[in-house]
Amino acid sequence: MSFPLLTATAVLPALGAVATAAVPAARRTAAKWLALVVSLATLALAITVLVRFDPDGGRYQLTESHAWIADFGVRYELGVDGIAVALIALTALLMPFIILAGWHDADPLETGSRRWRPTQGFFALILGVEAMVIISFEATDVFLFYIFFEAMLIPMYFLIGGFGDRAHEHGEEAASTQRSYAAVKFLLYNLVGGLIMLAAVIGLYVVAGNFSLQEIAEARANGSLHMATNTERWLFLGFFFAFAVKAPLWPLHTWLPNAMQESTAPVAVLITAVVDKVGTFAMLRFCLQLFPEASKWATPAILVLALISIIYGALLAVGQRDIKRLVAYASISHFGFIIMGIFAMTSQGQSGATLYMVNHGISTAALMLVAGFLISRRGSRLIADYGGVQKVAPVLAGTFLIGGLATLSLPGLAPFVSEFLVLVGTFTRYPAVGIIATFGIVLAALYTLVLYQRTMTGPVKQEVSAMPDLRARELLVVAPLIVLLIFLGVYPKPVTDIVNPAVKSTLSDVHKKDPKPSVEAAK
Amino acid sequence: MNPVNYLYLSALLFTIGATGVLIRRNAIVVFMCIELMLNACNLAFVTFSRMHGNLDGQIIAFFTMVVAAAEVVVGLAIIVSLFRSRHSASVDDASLMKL
Amino acid sequence: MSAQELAAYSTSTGEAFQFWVLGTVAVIGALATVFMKRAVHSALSLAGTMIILAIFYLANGAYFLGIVQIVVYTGAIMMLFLFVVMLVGVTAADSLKETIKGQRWLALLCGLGFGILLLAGIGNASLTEFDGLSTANANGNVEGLATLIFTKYVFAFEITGALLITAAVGAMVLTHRERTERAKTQRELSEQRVREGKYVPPLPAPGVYARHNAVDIAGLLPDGTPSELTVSKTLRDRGQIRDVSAEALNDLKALEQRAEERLERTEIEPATFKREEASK
Amino acid sequence: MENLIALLVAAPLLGAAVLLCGGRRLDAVGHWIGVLMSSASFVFGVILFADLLGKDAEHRTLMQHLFSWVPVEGFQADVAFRLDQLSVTFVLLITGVGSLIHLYSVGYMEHDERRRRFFGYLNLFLAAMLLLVLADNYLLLYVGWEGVGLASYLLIGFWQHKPSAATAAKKAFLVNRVGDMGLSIAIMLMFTTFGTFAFGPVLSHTGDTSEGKLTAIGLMLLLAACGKSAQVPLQSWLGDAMEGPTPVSALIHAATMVTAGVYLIVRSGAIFNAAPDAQLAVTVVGAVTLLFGAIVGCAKDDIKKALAGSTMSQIGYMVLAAGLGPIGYVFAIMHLVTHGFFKAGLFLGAGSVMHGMNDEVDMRKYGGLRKYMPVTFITFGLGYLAIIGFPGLSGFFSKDKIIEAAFAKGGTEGWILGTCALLGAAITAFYMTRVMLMTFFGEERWKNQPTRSPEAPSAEPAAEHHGEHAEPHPHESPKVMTIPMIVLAVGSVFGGAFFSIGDRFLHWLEPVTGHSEGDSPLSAAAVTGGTMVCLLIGVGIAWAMYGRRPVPAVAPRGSLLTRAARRDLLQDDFNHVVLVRGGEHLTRSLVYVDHTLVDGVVNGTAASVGGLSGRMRKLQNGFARSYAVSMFGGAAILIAATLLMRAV
Repeated sequence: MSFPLLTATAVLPALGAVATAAVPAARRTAAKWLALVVSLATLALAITVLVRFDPDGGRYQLTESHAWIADFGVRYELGVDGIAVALIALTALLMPFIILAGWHDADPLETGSRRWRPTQGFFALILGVEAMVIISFEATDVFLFYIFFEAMLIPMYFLIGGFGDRAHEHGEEAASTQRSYAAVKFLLYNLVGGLIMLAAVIGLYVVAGNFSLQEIAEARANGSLHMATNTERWLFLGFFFAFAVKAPLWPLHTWLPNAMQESTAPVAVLITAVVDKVGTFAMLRFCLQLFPEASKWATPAILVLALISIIYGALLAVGQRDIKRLVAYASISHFGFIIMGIFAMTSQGQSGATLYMVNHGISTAALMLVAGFLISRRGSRLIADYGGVQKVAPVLAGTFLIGGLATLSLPGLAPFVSEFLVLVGTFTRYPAVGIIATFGIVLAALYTLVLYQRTMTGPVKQEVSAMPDLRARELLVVAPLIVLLIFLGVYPKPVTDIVNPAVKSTLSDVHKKDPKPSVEAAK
Repeated sequence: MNPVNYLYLSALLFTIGATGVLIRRNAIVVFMCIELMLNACNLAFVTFSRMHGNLDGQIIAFFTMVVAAAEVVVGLAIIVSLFRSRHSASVDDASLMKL
Repeated sequence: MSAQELAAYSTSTGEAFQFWVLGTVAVIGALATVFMKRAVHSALSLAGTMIILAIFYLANGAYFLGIVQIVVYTGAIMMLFLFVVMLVGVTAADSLKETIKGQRWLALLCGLGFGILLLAGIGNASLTEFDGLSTANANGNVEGLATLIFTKYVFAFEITGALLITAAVGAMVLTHRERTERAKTQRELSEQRVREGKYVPPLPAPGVYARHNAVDIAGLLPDGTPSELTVSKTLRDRGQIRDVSAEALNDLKALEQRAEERLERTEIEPATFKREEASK
Repeated sequence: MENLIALLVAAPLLGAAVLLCGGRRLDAVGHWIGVLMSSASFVFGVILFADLLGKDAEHRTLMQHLFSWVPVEGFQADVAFRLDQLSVTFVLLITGVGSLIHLYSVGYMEHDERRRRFFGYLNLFLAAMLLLVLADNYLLLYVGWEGVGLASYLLIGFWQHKPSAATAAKKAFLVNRVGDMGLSIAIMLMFTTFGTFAFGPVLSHTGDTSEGKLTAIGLMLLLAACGKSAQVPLQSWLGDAMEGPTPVSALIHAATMVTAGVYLIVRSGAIFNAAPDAQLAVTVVGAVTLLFGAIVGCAKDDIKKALAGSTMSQIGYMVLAAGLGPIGYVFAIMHLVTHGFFKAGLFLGAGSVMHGMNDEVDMRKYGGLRKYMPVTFITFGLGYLAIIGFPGLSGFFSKDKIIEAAFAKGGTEGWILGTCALLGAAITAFYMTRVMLMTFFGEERWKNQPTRSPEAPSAEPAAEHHGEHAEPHPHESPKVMTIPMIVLAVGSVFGGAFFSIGDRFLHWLEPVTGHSEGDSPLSAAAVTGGTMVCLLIGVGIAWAMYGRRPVPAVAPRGSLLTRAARRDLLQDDFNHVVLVRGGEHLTRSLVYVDHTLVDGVVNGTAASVGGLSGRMRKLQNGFARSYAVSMFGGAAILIAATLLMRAV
């Protein structure tokens, strides 16, 4: 019995959360530092996972398995494949930046509020989310996964509802009401999805007799477990619905703009860059492995929805007047790409989708955090309130531009590689879909550049004339992300090497082969 | 005569007790009705033990009595303190279930 | 043959007779418990029902339980009930008038349906054959129970013990009133009275008539109206003050009239008129 | 020797990184770093060129494989470079002219406090362009392709505080994005067809697949080329791109950006050769643009916009030539190179004129400047002669060849295309003469009137010297600006002759592009004669209109065509009405839909549930006994249920 690395990776932030919450009210800064240190330690653990993981080894590695609820065959089963490793790394990587960026977001407005301890709570909740996300990436037992997939909502609910932007154009009153509205909306959407999934989980247990992903996948593969076509389809839909809500797929997306708009920038990043990834990840791991036939059956419909998300999200992003809402709709468009890549069922598409999850996490983090810094300076989220920032705060504008360019997936930055892979992967099997999706590229350029032009260029608005440039802490947050974006854009091989084998085995689960080119020119 | 009649009797008593709980407002009387229901159950237990020819039924009845005793003690104490605080023993007055 | 075998299998006609008679009484007692206006009466009729149940226990071969039923229930618990009733007010007869709309009918309906269903359930459960307690009670009912209690049910038994203790403590905690400050002495009280300047003398005594122990009869003020002050606070709280001002006046009238008659002044009407007036 | 190739790109890239991240402490020397880096890469280019010259014709290809970029199952994209005759030609043009423009900018941007960043962007531009021409596969080319777009975005919008500049930059990027879409689709098609998108395999296997697929790929590539090289219908960004500082215009128009499309088509020659329909499309686009640009150029009073129009039409020539297939490839590139020289010279000249005239761009406010800025006049004049194809100058050779090739296409196509080309030559002569006359000859219209185009940026150098409303007194520009102009002038005089005498250029490029003499219905002499006639007609008309009569300081209303041409033949208005307005309406309505429909459904359900529970709340009256009743009833129902179950 070797050291339970995966458990440690998930438990450490959980303990950190408890410890942070326990820090006495007066010692705010201590809590912050504690949270930061814990997140860094988690990052270290995640990196060890990355190192210990052998891409050419077995499918699930570093596995742990203990009986948990024997009567229902529920086991505490952990294991990671390449996809999970990449996403765990991403999560652990983003956390320190999120914490650093939110350094002052939870300082109480009136100093000396002894009883309530917002700061401690804020950071504790963030760490809690991290723990749950990580374990749901690791879980190979459907029930275990479900528990944390749902439990994640609790801390997120409080993060969205409890902590908003310091300054709000409609005053604190309206802010709090809108916050709670957004939080409740988030909760309800995801709960509904979760409940439907719960039904499907139970159904799966009835059909399969246990919850172990590997066993069921095995049984499906060697035909010892046969599902009636309709059963499989219903179960698939149950699972997919939950994931489609989490990774907002049109038309289940409307919770995301509210949530991201009302929550502070770091929390928004947490939502879109980390938590939502669980949804797309779960599609790849559970939907495809457990219900290959149903997945293939549903592919056309899902592709259409994804396509709608891409175009629709981009168009709405163009129409937004609120910076954060704009980024939210952009994310919806990107999630459309990810889902499209997953269900294109080609190795390029799925590798691209996985890569896309990682890259989108980083790029959105960069863009959104800079946007957060901008908003915190002016105290407004409305694009119209800005203008000419580029002249007074060039570094801020520069980083913002780079984040935006990453969002429109400019070659040389990380998202380009993934987006192009997704497009190619889709095109090889569904040319029409691929071509329509490419329009998303143009629209992405449109909303990004419009945002940049309206906020950063033009004559300097009087309100922003005194705006300070990025501070050291903020630069510390943004610079590494940008470096990472450029590095992964130029040399994504490390990630693809880890991901490819996992994707290969996933594809073999669904019995799909890449379409062969008509001319063998490669050799 | 068939001992089943005892069961019929207990059922009857139980029903009466329940109805009493529902229609009386005085907490003490409500309590008495509950006691009545418990006793009805005890009768049923005892009859069953006679039918099945083992004593477990009687044991259960015994435990019921003990628990009932405890319950009465606490319940009456509650009633008394209630009466002290709000000079009445009416169940409805005491009801704060609706905020 | 001894009562034991008798209780075991056949049920003798004697038992049948006993059942039908006492059963009826028990049901009547139960009904009385529910429908008596005064809590005391409910308590008493409940006690009766319980005693009858005790007899039935004995008839069913549960000798130990029968005795326990009498001792513990009828003896202890019902007495406790009576204590509380006294504490809360013997004569506080609460009206049976229903306050919640439709509650009573709903209750009766439910009760009826429930009872019918229960009886039906027992009815269609085939419980005709039964093997008596002869074997179980072979070497004594009490011993049989004891063996079970201290072997099979020992754990539950222990727990019930703990439960009883908890209950006792709980009761104490609930009823115990913590005295925050030292009780005032007579002297302090009188001083306080003087300082406040009201009721400097002791409170007026109740209007005591040599009719019965009459602390609950308010004394009359000069105008003949009763004075609350003269009755003790507890009675006032319970609303058990007996207002006798009217009869007092009537008696006065009666006295006067007799005096008049003796003095051969015969104008009946006014007297009667007065009387009626007074009786109003 | 191969390893130098990476350095070609690395040098300017490094320069850009240093300059952009370096911060204020580099402000003092920043521009020199920029110049150093670009000229360094020019030196590398020359070395490699020499190396290639050393080899014999068919071995003149250097490959460098750096690392595997995106390795995914069945999808191999490497960072690999290919240096052959074609790319080295571009390298020399880009780095050479680029370096000159760098040098020129040192003077031109002297008074701009953001000069360091300007040079960073310039270096970035060079790096991207070099990556584009050196890439060994289409995906890497795509990186350079979009990199150029980014750099142009940054440079056109360099004076971001001007809303017009910011808008122009955005427009340029977006229109280019449309082109990029074409390129990416083309790459996808290649991947599905050939399983790869490296030049070698793709171009060598064009025979193995159906013509339909190749046509599709070709058309997509053409779309891409239209975007970058400002060909109809994606040309609209070019005019607005003049919002950038003049050196940027020179860089974009002469050496780098717009030539990328021509490069792409020539590089993908094998595909087009196998897809005649696509080729036809290319030639049509080229011919249309050629005339379009020329007509626009005639109407503009803004000197830079006039030159922009001419660029459009010259690129049209190249695209036309490239569309002719092996007959034209070489001449397309040749014209590209010579055009690089004289167009850069013209733009730098225009910049120098503006420099001397308080950034006045309206030619109607110029006139008679030849006395005041002789060097500019001479260099500009030489460039002028070159572009109109004055015999013996570089333009003469290259353009003449293209016209010949157009006729050589044969058939009616040949005649039509040839005639267009000839017509284009005439118009070119007309508008260039017009520019020349309005600027350097005639009476001095700028006298005794304060000239200062209102939206001219305060950052422009001259502004510091002269107050807001000063009468301009034209003056020659500093050495650092004139020297590049002189060099370019020399190039534009002798370049063509150097290339054409003995068909040097032809033999140089033939191994890559291939070459075939078409069967021209006219003799070379005849074509040349025709060209000369057109030239004379054009010049003559221009002289008649602007040389003899004085030029009105305020533009006359002009004919319908003139007014249309002033507005870029209404192409922008079309875009505005159809795309911009339509897009706005679409987005606004979608926002509404999202809020009312998609969200409304959800909220509606929520509301109904709320109402229902409101009703239910009435049941909770808080009386223990009524709760008891419901419990009791529930119990009764349960018993009934069990009984029923047992009964059933």
